[in-house]
Amino acid sequence: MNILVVLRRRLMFLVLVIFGVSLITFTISHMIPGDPARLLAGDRASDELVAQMRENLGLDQPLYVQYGRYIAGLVQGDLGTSIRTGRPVLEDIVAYFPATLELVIVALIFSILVGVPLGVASAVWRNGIIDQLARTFAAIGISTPAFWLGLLLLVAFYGRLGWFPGSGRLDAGIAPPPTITGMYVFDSLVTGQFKTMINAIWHLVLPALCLGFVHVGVIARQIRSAMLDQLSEDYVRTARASGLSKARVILIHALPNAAIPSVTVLGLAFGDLLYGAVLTETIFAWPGMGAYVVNSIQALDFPAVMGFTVIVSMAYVLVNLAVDLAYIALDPRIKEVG
Amino acid sequence: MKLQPSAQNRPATAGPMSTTPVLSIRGLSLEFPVWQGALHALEDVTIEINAGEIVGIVGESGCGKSVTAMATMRLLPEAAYKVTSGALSLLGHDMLAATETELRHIRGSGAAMIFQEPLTALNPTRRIGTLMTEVIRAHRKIGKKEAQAHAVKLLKSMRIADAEAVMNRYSFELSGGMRQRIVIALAFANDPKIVIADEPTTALDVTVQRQVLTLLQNRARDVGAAVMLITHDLGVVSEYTDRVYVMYAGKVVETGPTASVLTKPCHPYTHALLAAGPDQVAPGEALASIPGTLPDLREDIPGCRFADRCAYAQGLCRTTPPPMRQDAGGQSYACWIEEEAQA
Amino acid sequence: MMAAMSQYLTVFKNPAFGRTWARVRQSPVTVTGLVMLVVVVILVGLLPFFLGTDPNAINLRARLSTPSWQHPFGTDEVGRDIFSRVMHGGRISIGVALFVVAVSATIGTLIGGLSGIFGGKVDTLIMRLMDIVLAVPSLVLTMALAAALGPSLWNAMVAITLVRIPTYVRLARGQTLVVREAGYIMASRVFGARSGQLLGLHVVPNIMSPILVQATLDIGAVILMVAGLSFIGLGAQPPAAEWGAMVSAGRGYILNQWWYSAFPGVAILFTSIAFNLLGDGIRDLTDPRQKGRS
Amino acid sequence: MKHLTLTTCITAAMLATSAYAATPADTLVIGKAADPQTIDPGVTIDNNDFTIAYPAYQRLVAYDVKDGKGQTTVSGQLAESWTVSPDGKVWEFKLKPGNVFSDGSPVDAEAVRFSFERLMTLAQGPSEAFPAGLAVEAVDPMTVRFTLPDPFTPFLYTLANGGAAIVNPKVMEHEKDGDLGRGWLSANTAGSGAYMLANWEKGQSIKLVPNPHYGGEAPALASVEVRIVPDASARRLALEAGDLDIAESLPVDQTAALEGVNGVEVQTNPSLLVTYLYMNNAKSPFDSVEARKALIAAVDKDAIIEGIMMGQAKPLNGPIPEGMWGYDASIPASEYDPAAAKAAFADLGLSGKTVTFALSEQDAAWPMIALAVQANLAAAGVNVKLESSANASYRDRLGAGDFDIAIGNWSPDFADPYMFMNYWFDSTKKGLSGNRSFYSNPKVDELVRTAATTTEQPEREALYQEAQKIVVDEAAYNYLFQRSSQLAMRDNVKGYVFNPMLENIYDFAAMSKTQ
Amino acid sequence: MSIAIELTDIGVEFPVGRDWRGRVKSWAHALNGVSLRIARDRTLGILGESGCGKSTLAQVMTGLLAPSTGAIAGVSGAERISIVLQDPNSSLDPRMPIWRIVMEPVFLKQTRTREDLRREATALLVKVGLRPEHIDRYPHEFSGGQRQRIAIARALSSAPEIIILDEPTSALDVSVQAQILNLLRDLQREHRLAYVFISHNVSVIRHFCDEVAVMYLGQIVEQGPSAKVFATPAHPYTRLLLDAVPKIGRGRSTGQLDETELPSNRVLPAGCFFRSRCRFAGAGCEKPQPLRLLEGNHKLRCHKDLPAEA
Repeated sequence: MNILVVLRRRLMFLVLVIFGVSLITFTISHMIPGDPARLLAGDRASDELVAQMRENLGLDQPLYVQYGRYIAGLVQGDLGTSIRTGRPVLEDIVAYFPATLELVIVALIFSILVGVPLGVASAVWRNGIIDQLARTFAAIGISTPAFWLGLLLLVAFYGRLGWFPGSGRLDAGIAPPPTITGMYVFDSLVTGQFKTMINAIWHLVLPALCLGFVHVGVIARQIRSAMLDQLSEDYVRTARASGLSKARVILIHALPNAAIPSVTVLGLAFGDLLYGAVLTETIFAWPGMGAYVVNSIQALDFPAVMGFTVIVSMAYVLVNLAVDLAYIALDPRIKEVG
Repeated sequence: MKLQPSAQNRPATAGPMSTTPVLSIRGLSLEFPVWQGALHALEDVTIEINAGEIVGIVGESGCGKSVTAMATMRLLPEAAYKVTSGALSLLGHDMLAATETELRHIRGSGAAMIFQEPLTALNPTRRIGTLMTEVIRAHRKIGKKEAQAHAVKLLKSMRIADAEAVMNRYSFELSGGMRQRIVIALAFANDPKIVIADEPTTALDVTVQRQVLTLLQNRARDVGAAVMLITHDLGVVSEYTDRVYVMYAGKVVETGPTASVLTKPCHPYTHALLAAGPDQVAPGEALASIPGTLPDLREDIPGCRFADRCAYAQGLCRTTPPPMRQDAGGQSYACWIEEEAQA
Repeated sequence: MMAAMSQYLTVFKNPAFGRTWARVRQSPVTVTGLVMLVVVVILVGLLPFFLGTDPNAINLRARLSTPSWQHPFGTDEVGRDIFSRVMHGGRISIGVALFVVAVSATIGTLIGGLSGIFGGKVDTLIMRLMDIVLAVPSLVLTMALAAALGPSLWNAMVAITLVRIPTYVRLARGQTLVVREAGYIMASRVFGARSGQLLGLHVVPNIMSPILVQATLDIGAVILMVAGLSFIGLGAQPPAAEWGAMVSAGRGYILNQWWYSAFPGVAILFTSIAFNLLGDGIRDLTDPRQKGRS
Repeated sequence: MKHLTLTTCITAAMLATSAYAATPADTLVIGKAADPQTIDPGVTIDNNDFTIAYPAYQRLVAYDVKDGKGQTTVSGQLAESWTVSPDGKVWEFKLKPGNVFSDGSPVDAEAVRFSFERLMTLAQGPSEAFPAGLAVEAVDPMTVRFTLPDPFTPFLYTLANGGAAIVNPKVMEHEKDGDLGRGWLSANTAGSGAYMLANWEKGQSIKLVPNPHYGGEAPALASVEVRIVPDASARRLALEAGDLDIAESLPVDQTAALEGVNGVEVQTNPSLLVTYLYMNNAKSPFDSVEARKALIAAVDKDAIIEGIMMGQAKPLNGPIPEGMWGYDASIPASEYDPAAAKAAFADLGLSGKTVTFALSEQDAAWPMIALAVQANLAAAGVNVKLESSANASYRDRLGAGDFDIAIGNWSPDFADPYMFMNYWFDSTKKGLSGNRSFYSNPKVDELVRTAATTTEQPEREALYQEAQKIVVDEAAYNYLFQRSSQLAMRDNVKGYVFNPMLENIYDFAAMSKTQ
Repeated sequence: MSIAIELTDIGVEFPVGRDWRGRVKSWAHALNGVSLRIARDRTLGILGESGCGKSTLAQVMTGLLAPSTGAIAGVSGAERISIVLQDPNSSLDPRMPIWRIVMEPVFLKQTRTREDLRREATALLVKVGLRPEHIDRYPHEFSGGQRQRIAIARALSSAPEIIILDEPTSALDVSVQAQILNLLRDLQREHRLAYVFISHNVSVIRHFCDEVAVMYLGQIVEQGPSAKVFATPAHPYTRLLLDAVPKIGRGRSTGQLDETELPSNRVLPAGCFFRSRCRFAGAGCEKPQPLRLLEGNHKLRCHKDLPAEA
């Protein structure tokens, strides 16, 4: 299986996913009782006005026509116009998505930095105190409602201690860096605005901690299991019998091999993090997709919901593509095995 | 047939040796704690291997031969076992008391080990060259280039034709025989005095097995290393070892020069094992199988561990463990029954 | 679920039970999970029968009162006794989670198992479909589904169940592909077993362990998902006491009336941790690597 | 792990110096619960959007301020004077000279004409306040004439609301696909107000700066920043920490907790926001006056006000709240009488019956009120089944009359009893439009319609009061309470004026901060 | 002598690897024209090293794999063919009690009462040397040899004509192997079974089989009565194989090395498949070799007559 095969399969799959996802979302969102035109026109609007708006929005057309139009637009990169904000959905998503992406990436990095050592320690000293504590910690992490933890963090580190900012991506006086990716830390680093970067990182601490906490457990569990697999492999025994130090065997031999199967878990974790971001964003006033999509659903803003779904699904598929490619890059065996 | 519990029995290893043995296991008893008890994996095992010797350890599954090998290198998981008595000295080091640093020093340089499965014995995501230089440099203070040159030399000594190319390959890209040759090369990387080979060819085809064993034997002779060859195949023992230890249920039951043990077995178990081979009877005739199964090693077995399956077992066999006795040909065996009784 | 459970419990029937129990006892994580679960069952399953307090009795003049002897967990924004609501609410939260996990695991296992056995085009079709469903952000899918079906606990359960299925399909299929290589499957094929027979006789019983572990681990997650839906008004309907809805409702009071969301939050945390520790422990105990020793 | 936490703490401590940086003296920072959606005054009907849109534009008339209090009466803003024809159909306004848009172009009659034509062509929510068929013409550069198809007395008041903003005709330069500049204006301002939009980080913050061409006195604040902080607890924390000067939309429990917090002040004012129960008049059992009256008697309104609203509301006895002209103080308070209610329900054969109560969680108080009503009715022998749904779906139910009891909030768009009487009781407005109890009485129809076209205010007041007596007698709705509006701010914020018509809307030009 | 099953010119190939457009890049040629007939009461040994196609052959005979070319005649399907697999750990479902395992071939096909099945299972277990009380136990409670007995009981339960024995003793110790071989021998006599005994173990095949087929790269290179083939091996590969087996009594190894490696089955060699490893290779070997008949039903895929070995 070489890279071209993977690329071809994934790209075909991407098309399939976009079609499938848009169809599912379209069908379900149009099953929701409620009239977006009515919502937009306001409580007191007359029926004539509502009917007129429905016509303006194309909502009076049969569903298959609406869907056809949507797909036709999609092919040309047009995700439609948000009913709620009146702006092109793509524009809204471009405005909101980088913030979410930045948060998710930092949270992922945080959970890897904590989760991997935890998982390794847990596997190496299996059933020992460290293992028990790590597993308990993982269970607590997975069981903690994100918004609950978020509020606790907010009250403690912002409200009482004042160590970290409680909301937003930058302090009031600091201007965002020029938009390259829309991710402030990256953009300010590239443009050399280090003060902005530090401020942005500082704003990321609490939300990323909150969001990443759950995944520390998920990743620690995965790494523990993968490490146990590797540590029971014969090559580990060979390495030990060759007089290599325990640390070397664990870190240089077993860990990279354990990381390979764990990469797929990161792909799935990415999806979960996007989900988890919604509540976290609300609490830390993080201007990402979370609040946007929840509001869109409640406002029955179909184009916005579908645009979000299509984009997130694409991101999901692309991340998993990246994961597959990473897999190929990391594991020399893949190239050979049919 | 009569029993001969006599005082003139001497310990098997009593004879003075010309050199100090590279490996000396004396009266080693080892157990694995299990629920409400212990699995007595080794009982009073005494094995000695001298410089340059190829010694076979033979027995069926569960006899303790692999545990012995692993214990020799202190590779059993530390928390999982307990040595209840005995001594284990490898190249003059007390392995039971060795520190992690000492062990690291001994393993891979003075003593090396070869395992059964060549496919899984090498880290699949690292190149052969990386694996070899890593082990070389773990024991010698030399540069990367030098280590690589040494690795190529080692591979060539294992008759690997395009050694330079193989250095850049991954283990899964090579055939089973090739892999096992690399494993052997790796074992000889730092001029060991002893190589412990645990069923090195069980997973290989017979044609490949012959190559691998021959290479192992030749290489050991060239560098003057002793080999502890663990196997269940009496044919392998016959063709490749100088001396042999036959193990059964965690005990050494018979030992001596290979030729005499295999042609003139003294212990009923060795005898039965030889007789069970399909070559031993005419095609189509019933084979001489050993009735019964291995005793449960969790239980205390007061007498001879083979007594329940032994055609000659007597009262004493079931109550008192037989001591090692030596016969004239340098063959020792642990049995209460006189050898002529079995002839 | 019951059939699956009893299958699983054969562990306890066979003579190795003693040793298994011994191993369980040596694993503090598992024992802790088990003890916590027993506590949950007693508090949630039995206590409400003795309590006698009406979890829905409101008292607007005693709203948001601090914990006291009369109200050990304080009262909520309409003066209901939080202690009694937490105890009653557990039955909804845990019941819903058990239902969702049981149904989605059963359906997912059957689909994944068949997909794994058939292989080929059927497998590809099913897996692509599942991949698509997995690619839809689960939040949007559950929210949209629950909204489309109409607000009720039942519909929320249906929505979450549907969203959970692909996870089990994937897991079951992966396990089936492993089991499929086993000699007994090959033998069974030689003896003429049809796919359905393979599934029922060999595949399902043999892939049950990891699936039950996953299901146990999932219960906490599902409690949280139900909570999320209840929060946006798509789950349990008032005045039903449901933990997630209670935490969510108490969210606005966290700075001053910490007890409101804290106690149901702790209940979720406690229950979810119990299931997680238990699942994690079972997984570790059923792990073949534990037994193997060369 | 331990090590990591430690590093994080040290880093944090190093950075912490700026954590308590209070907002600059010339910048007002407002914490908002949700990002505005569109700030096009011709499109939005949401006060949350008008926080930005209102101060960026001017209107022909503006609400009066008397003794630091906002009034429901109006006087000219862009208009210097106006006349109305005797038949009430033709309104002519003379513009004040010297008002300029933010790009420097003058505000003239043409701009007014353009703005109203755009509003009516867009036909979005805000156009609903104005009579369909409204004709506008620029008589001369400083005179504009409106011609109404029918007399509509509240017209003057509608000119003060957000939709009546005068928009710079230059927005047409940004028109795309015939959208009348709607796309551009959704995220930009083009008005003659004191402030204009400088920057909008979606979902995060919005910055307003003074309009350099503003015709009035130069404002004190160099900038206004609106930060989006969705979580109420987080907003409150930020206010306490000094990161916000004003925290909007805090629930009563949060504002109560802010009492006595150093540097924070909570302003409480009576608002025109009312909360009331719809009883479905078109459907059994509440098609009977007796049943409706029994329900009213069964509900303990005072307990709800005290318990749920924490006293931040006062009982509402009739449809017009106090503070709106037309309010009738003589309407008696409804009496809480569970025994009578129980007896009445028993007489009607409703004991043990179940009625549905539809609601959403749009307003955090609604579920609590619903629970209270449920408990009250249970005491009176009637079971209530609560049916909570997403707000959009809930509104569908309201429109379809698919409920026995439902709950709602109402606040006027313009300062005229029309907003209550005509919307709530005119039988042509049944459903979502306003008459959500599906009340129908030809006599009341006639009274409120006459009131809407009569030009003399005393006469109108009399008509509305007569109608009020009837609908109260027929128990069309269960009026619960009229809320107090609460706004939490730092105590150094000066010049804030509350106007019941303009919740969440600020006259930034009149505001300042002391150090 | 009644023919139980006859294979004619069986070929099997698998796709290996696909290019970026999803087209098959190459094929693995597992079987390349194998013809066999197996008679009742007789044991045919299939001898070969890993990769020679002997397991594929077993799959073809049991109907698990449809051959790409060739024909199968005689008994077919699950009714008359049974199988015993190599690894007794994996071939018994760990979640089933023994009586269910043993009777699986029966209850898959027929509806029988539980009592009926249990009674029959008991009888079969006793026949293979286990005790009646074992029927309610689970596989992990048995030793390797006992498990293989259970697998044999299962193979017998459908009253087959042919049992495919796919390396039935290679996972067992010598002493246990002897027990199992003896049992199989007894059962064959009692039930007039035809055995196909697949193994890489020369001495087991020599001991157990009436007839032997030596396989190399998916072909039979030599076939004939076992006594004959082992006494006078005619094919160079057979000789190589027999020489490679370490034997007691042959004495210490001289340290002489053979360079030998099995070629890949992706690209089949032209001419004689064994040519590249054959020390007798020479003229005529570049042509494909047919299976020719020597005296006494002894067949050989080599055009040379090798000198008798010392």
